[in-house]
Amino acid sequence: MALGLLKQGLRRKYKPQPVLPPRPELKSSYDVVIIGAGGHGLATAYYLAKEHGITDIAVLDKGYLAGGNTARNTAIVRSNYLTPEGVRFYDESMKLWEGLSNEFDFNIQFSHRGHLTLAHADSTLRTMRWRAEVNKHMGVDSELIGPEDIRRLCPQLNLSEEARWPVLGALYHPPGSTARHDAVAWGYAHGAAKRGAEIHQHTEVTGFRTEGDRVTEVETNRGKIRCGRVLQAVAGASSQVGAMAGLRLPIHTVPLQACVSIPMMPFLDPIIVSGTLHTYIWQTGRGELVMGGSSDPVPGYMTRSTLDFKESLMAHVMELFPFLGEVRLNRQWGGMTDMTPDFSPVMGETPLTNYYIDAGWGTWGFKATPVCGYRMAETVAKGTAPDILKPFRYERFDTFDQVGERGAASVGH
Amino acid sequence: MNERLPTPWGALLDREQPVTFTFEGERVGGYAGDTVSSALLGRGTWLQGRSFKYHRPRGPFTLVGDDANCLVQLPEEPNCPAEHIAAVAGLNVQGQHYSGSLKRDRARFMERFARFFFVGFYYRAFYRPRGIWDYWEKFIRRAAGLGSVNTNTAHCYRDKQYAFCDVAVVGSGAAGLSAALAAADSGADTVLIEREPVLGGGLNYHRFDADGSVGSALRAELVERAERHEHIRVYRDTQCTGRFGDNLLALVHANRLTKLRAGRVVVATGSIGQPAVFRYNDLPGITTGSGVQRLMRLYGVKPGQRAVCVTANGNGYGVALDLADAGIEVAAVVDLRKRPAAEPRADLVRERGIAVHPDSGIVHAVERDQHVAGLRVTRRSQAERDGAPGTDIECDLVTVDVGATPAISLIAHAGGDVSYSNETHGLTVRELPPGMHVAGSVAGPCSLSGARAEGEAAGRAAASGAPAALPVPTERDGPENDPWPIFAHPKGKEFVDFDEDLTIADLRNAVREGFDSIELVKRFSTVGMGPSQGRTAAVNAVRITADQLGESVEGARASTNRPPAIPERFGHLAGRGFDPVRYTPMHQRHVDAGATMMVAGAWMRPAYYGRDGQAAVREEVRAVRENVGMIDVTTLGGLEIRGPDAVEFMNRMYTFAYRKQPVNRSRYLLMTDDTGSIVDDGVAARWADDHFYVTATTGGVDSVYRRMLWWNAQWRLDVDIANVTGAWAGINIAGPNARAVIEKLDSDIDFSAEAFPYIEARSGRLADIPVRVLRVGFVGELGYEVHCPAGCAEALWDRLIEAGREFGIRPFGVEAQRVLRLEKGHIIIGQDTDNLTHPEEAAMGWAVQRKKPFFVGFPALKARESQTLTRRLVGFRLPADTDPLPEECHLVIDGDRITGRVTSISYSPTLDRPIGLAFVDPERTEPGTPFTIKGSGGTLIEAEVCAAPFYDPDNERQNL
Amino acid sequence: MAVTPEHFNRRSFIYPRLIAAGAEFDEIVDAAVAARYPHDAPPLGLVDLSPLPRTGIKGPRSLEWLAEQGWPIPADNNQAAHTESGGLVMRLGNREAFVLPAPRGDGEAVRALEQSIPGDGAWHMPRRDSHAWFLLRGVAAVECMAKLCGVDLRESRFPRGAIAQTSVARLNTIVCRDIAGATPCFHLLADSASAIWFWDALLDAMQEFDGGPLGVRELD
Amino acid sequence: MKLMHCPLNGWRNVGEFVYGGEVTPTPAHDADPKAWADWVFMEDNTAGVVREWWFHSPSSYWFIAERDNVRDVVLRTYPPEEIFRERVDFSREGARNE
Repeated sequence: MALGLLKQGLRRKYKPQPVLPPRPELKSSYDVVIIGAGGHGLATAYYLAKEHGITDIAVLDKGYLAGGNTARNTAIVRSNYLTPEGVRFYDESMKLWEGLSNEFDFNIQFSHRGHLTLAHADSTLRTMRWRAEVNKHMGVDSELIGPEDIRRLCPQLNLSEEARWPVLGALYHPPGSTARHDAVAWGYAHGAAKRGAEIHQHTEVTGFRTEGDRVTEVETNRGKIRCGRVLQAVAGASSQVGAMAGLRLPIHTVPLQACVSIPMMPFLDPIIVSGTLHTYIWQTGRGELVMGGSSDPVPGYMTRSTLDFKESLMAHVMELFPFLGEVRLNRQWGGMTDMTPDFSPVMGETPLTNYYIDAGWGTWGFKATPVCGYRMAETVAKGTAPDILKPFRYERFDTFDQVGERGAASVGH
Repeated sequence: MNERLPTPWGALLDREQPVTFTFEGERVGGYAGDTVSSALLGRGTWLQGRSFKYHRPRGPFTLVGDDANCLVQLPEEPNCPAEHIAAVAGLNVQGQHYSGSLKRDRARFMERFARFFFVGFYYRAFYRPRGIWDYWEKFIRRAAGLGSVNTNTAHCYRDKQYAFCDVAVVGSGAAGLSAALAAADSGADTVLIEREPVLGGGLNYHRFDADGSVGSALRAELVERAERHEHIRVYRDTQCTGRFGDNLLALVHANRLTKLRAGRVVVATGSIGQPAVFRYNDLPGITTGSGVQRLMRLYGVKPGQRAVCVTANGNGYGVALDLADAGIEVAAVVDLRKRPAAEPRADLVRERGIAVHPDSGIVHAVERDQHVAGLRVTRRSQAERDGAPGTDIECDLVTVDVGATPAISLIAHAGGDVSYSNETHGLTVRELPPGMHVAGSVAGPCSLSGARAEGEAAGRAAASGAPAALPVPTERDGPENDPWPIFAHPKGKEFVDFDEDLTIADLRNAVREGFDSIELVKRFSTVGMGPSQGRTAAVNAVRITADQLGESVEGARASTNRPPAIPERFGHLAGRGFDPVRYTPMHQRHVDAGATMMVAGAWMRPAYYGRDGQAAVREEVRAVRENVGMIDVTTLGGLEIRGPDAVEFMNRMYTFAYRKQPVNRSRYLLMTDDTGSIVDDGVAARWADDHFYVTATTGGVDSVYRRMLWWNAQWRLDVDIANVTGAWAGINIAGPNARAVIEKLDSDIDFSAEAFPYIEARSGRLADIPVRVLRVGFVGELGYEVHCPAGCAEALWDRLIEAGREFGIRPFGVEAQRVLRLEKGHIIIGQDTDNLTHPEEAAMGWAVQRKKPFFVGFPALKARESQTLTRRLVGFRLPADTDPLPEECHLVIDGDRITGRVTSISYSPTLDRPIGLAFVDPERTEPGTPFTIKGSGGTLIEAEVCAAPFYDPDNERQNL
Repeated sequence: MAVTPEHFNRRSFIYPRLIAAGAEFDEIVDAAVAARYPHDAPPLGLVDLSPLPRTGIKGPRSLEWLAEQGWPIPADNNQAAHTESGGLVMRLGNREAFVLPAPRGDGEAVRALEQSIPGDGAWHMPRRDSHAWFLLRGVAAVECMAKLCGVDLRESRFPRGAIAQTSVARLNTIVCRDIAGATPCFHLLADSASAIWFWDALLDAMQEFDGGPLGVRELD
Repeated sequence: MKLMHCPLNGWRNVGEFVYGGEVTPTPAHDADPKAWADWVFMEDNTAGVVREWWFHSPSSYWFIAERDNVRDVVLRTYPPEEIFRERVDFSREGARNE
């Protein structure tokens, strides 16, 4: 049974088991400086320490720990991508996810929900079969299913043929899961700090000092730091930090919004996604419906909420679940996503020999957190990116060599 | 059973109109004007909800729905705040989130295990051994939830409306009314928004002075003026749930969402009464002072028999006086202040011989029958000790006036800065967003006269467009906030957040776990994440967190306040959910002919005629090959490119060359994007040197048109680009008998093979309808693509069907067309290509004119073609007996390697065998080369590359 | 014998809806127009003028040429001017105009104009086929439009002859406030292929104002 | 919904518009592929005042907007002619061979 509860519960006095480390002093030099204390940055620090024995690490963040997209994403994890390189990458992530709670000794509530991407047109069906076939070929569990199977998995869904956008089929991805997004970052922070890495919140990078093709110093609002190697993992702020290092990136920053309802008794088990209706929806363990859609039509560095986002999303949600009209929406919020032209990340080496980048995560960064940390750690430790990251290299755009994820439009959640 | 107070108490009640509804199956009596909550309280039912974690009994606290203590279940609606539902006859209300009944909730046993549900407990368990969470989660999900959704509820009918005004005033208390009047008096078109059924806000129930006359007098004066003012539109019973970009306000009322665009907004939303934090402070019967005043003044409810008024300012004394006036025994006024300031209301309380305990603290409340039964008070300095000496006061009602927090939602939505101030001892607006003004207690503690003055100033400023000014807190002498109305108890159960059952210890422990900022504390403890979004929890949470961190609370921020200000129904946001559908002019004819329609982008198109798809497609294909068929191609995009630079423009937008294209001739079109990937194709008919008529794909035309305009905005060529897609309908009549049919109609066009050969184009009249006719070969038979004005298309369709009857002409759908074009090896953009396919990959290199200086995508193409080709589109065939057939997007593999995929496949009735198109290894494209397709269930199927077109390779038939 | 839409080559995009509503048709120019309905004229009426002639001119010389032909040219973009016979010349931009006849007026004149459009900088736009043409008339017209359109159409902000190229019920639409007549009246021109959907959406929004279809004969 | 100002149609809900990307000068038509690749893919992605293409869909009108994409405020909008004054001509060589 739940031993953790008994241990703590039976104590006479509550004994804290600190998850996050106390705030350390900022030293003047580190082997590795990681910019961005979100999931990716923290995971990289964790695996650097755990897998590569590098512990002299400073993870810097201009805000509070994991307060950016890690705190704002809608926590969906899947690996049913379109390209072999994408599938291989996200599948490795999925395998790491499965073990995290036990690795952290901290329950990130990794929850197998099953993931249904609905098709409302035969062209979509075709693309989904493509995804399903690539997935299966790569050993990932995906299948194109028809309305009858959908009804079995999600009886509440509106499967009427009279619907404006009738459901013709779906890409069913049983491993599709969700996790408690904050907990993931805390777990990595805990593990990294335990091994000696330092996490510096409210420490903003203001510039770099470079000599030749090397970054020698990271300048922050709390002073200069000499550095061996530097990794930037700052999502929406990628272009700004990159620019300080002299990098111009294939990225534009776009707000992405989401919202959540008041808790209700659970009635929806799988994660439901409709690309055509720009909608995804799932129900948390607390009973809230978590809902989101496509990115904002207006790019920029805003986290404000808009009314039209909610209006169209709710209209579409009610296309899928007509009975939700009386349910109440409790909160909406926004984050800033770093979108690339080919819906794929920019990872690995840069023209600067000791400066590495992890960017372009758009709307799908959360699900890649473990593999990203694992492989970026390897990249930083060894100084070169492993083959699994090669397709996502920064230079690919020089030769119009885009990753095929954009080959077929698919909603990126 | 309490009786109702006599009039004038109960201003909202129409006592002539009793109503009865049921709550938890019991009949409840009330009056028109009652809410479910007030009617229940009218009969002494305080227990109206159960808490999320421990299932503790809960009753109304703020009585305006700012707390979420009393969420109830309606048959079709979960989580309704009982304070907001009008009591109407026949209503069937249930409690929610209990097992058993609301009164006897078996789940309350959870509370006894509270020690195991310490903050963040779920992070500490249920994950060992690996995979066990899947098991535990089922139970946790079962315990989750609050209300339940009725999945049989039909899609509701709600709609939306835009509204516009110069000045919008939110809140109609003294400040709001004064603001609205001032704005309107200066001629501004003003909207006044009030969430209650009546205007006046606090003026309706608050006791500002000793004899309680000021409020009602002022109300009478201001409300009457506002309601009669020609420049004021009033929205009553209306929740302003959010402020969005450029002062767009979301107003929810009845069945409508009104989107109000305001020049300026005056926020006069007042403040929200806050709880004092002490052991069992959440019991039913413990409520805000203003809540009790509302109950008595508006709903005529006698809230109890014996009351204790806990206060830290003058308001508590006003409440005591109101209670006394209503015939309720006031056992004591418990004042947390060391030296309560002299105050007329306090003096009168003393005169009336009501006991006053200054410098008091609270040890705990006493529970009896799931209701408050008493309060132990003591010297403030002593309060935090268990069993501290103190006075036990019996009571069945406790009112709390220890401070309020401004209702700043709208200000926060607009990006205003709000943080804790040691001057006001509460969250305070530090900086106003542009276009927004404030007045009254939303800007901090404020007196009645202050509210009026600020309202008038704000209203005038808003109307004149003058900059907004923040009132100075010190000049406002309002009811003060207690800096620390928090009394920890060694045994805990002092609730900071009622929604989440979070206590002082939970928050302190969250900090001790390393969550060293309010944002992190919120995320770990979930404080403020419940249905009431921290409206009654945030301030105390901020105080406790800062204290535990040992930091000053000055300048501390609560977590960001986001829309909606109060929960909104999905149905209000969805409204009518507009989603246009496009029909061709012949739609009715297709339906009459029994077509099975399919969605094609925004359009509806016939997939095939009849219900049996396979048979229909076979018949339709045969008709075209052997006789004559007709398909509605209206959905094709149509663009007019006109002007001296038309040719130059065509050459820049498309990969082919058009300079030498003769007039009255058509030519194939291929378009690539900036990355050299194929994005569209079609046909260009040249009507004159300076005039091309261009078709585009159904799904592509809008972006093609947009892109053309974009490029020419930079090139400045002398050309006019017009999208005439909807204007021209299209009918493609094809088959050996096509000419015979078309020639039966009167026309000034000579359709003979000599006069009008393949690839030529003509314009003229057909059956007295203006037409543009293109001889194209998409389906590979003698064929005419007839374009005509949409308004005449149905008539032309009718005439052609008529003319074709003797030949047995047959309409055919998209499915048959796909087979026909496949037999000819023609590709469909988006099916046989994807977003990254370049012409060489699609074996379309022939359609690229490389001698041109430039076309969109040319530079990218040069770069991409210089790299080794990774795939190439080829035709293939399968043995006639292949079963099951591979499907589109099944993979082409070479061992483990994915080398391509099937893009099109179908059984060809004409060739009597399966044919298709596929991407394959570019090294293996020679006709006759075998390759492997991974079919359904992983079965490997041998296919053979073969040259396309499969049918009539020499294109003799289309040239007939 | 009764006039029916199918007598003519040119037919309204929504004529099955009109027949279903019991419309009685008049022959105007070369098509059948819904003239009246069995019920009394509703306080808020929606008229289908789609079968009537109308045309567009586009290109650098459009306005200049139109003026040469003696048609009035509005002073500004997004303004309409009256023709003698009560038709409208709508100026959509510096290079584009849209010409409407009066519902029972100079249809032939507009047709003649259409025939004479020269090209060469003043190109023809087939507005009669690209756009459905509805008329929304009634005291509640403004309030009704506010349910479908985000532009402030109150007369103080959107006077007679004003034009908005905007979105109505998610459909790109040209809205023009009619110049003549006492009752508020809007011309609505939108994608002909979406006409049925548009018609239904408008009637749905008109319900609360007791709105319904109205015939041309009921206009005057 | 935000308001965007269209030089032709005035202030409208931003939903009537389509965003068209940063205004960046296109390379010469015969510039090398790398230059084009940079133009196609790379972005300044400035946080602050940016110059962008916007398209008013109901009137099919492209214009240019200067917008503060941090404060989400439209500062100024104007017709593209203000920037693109000249007709762009490519070398004619090769034309005759078409």
